[in-house]
Amino acid sequence: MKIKIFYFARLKETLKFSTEDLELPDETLTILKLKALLAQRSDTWHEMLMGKLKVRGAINHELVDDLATIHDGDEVAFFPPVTGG
Amino acid sequence: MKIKIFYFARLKETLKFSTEDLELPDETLTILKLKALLAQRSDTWHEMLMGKLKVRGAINHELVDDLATIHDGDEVAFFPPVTGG
Amino acid sequence: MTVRVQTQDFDVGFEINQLRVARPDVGAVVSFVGQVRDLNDGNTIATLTLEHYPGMTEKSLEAIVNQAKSRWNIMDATIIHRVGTLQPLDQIVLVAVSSAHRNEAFSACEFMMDYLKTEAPFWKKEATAEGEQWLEAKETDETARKRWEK
Amino acid sequence: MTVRVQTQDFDVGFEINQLRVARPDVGAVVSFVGQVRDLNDGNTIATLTLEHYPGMTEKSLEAIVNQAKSRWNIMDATIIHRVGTLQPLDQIVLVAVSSAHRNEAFSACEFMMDYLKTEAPFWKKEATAEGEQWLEAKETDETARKRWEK
Repeated sequence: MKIKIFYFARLKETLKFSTEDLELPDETLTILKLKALLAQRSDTWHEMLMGKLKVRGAINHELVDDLATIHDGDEVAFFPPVTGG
Repeated sequence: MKIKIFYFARLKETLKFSTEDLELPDETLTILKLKALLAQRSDTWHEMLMGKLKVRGAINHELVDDLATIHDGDEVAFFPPVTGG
Repeated sequence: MTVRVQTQDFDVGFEINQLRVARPDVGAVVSFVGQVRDLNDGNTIATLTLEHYPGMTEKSLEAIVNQAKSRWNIMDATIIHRVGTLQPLDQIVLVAVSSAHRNEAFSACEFMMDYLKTEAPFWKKEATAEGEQWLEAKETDETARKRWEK
Repeated sequence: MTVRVQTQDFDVGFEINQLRVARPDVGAVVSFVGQVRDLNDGNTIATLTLEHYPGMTEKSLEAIVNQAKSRWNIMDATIIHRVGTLQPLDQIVLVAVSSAHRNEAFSACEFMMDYLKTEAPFWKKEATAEGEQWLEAKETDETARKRWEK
């Protein structure tokens, strides 16, 4: 399956990635599993996605929790807790 | 003692008085006593000041209750509950 | 503090800006604008005439602002209330409050409206096709004010 | 409903008027304007840069308006949020709500601000003399939002 991932704010800046297209094996993928997969890339990735920082995830523009399932073609995003207003 | 009285809204309209200067004997005068005094003028006055209508009183621009004491030179006002905003 | 009772209209944008321009410590301005509706309790309104008690009105509005200042950490406030004869779609009242943070501005603005509705000496008379009538004070306004006494 | 995310400034007076002009059933417009402060948690702010998630931002703001509409009898609402680099005294956000009666407009406006602060994908980075830093989400904002779940 193919997904698109966006990173925002501190994550984007530290990971030096704003977006990427990813092709993954066709198995059940949750937000948590995707985080764990990406965290294998380096210590920095691990720290940003699985570390002490709170990371929020969205699928197709909806906030979701770690157990939400990702499907083929989904747009996933990772970012810190929001601070607008 | 001399006092000035103002009437507003429905009271002013029905009593056909917006303001008057009154000279009264020098005795302890409360809002309630003044109302009773004015109510003797006619049935209309009685109905407006001592009837079923809620009447609020003010002394020198401060809302007061029926037991508040009026002094020489005071500005007294009678009006219905307020409806601004 | 700005407190005005006037027959002429007011400019909401200007008044809100006055509370924050040149005030970099202000983070929030909450405002309430009241407008004359064309329908009130089922009556079609032609005009609404506002009477007030000159002298006492200004004093009571200032007292309301001062009470809000003593209860919340607000920076400044503006109350403008129109009097005279108004029509549907006319602005009646503006209450605006500035503060560093939003929660204080929201509370203070709502508090000021609730007190204005029950303590400031204004009276409304509406003219409809059936004639003129003075509006009665609403129990709900009294209830709204009382919740601040807790 | 008006929902806009933009770099340019907005005219508060114009936006508030849009919610009531030609709407004689509107009796109240409550609004919140947020401004960039020069001091935040003791830091002197030079600039504040707002990043957002295009697509999701608009969708989440619309969802917030729709939630407010389902909870209160409001007529219309406007949310405008700026992004990009701002300075102290710049306007950041406007939330405005119209309704027949004031209590609903006050509640809906405060509700929308609390949800905007905790659910809309905006992030702030402040630049001070000491350098740049991303702002942390505040626990108090989360608490403010949670009170609406009761």
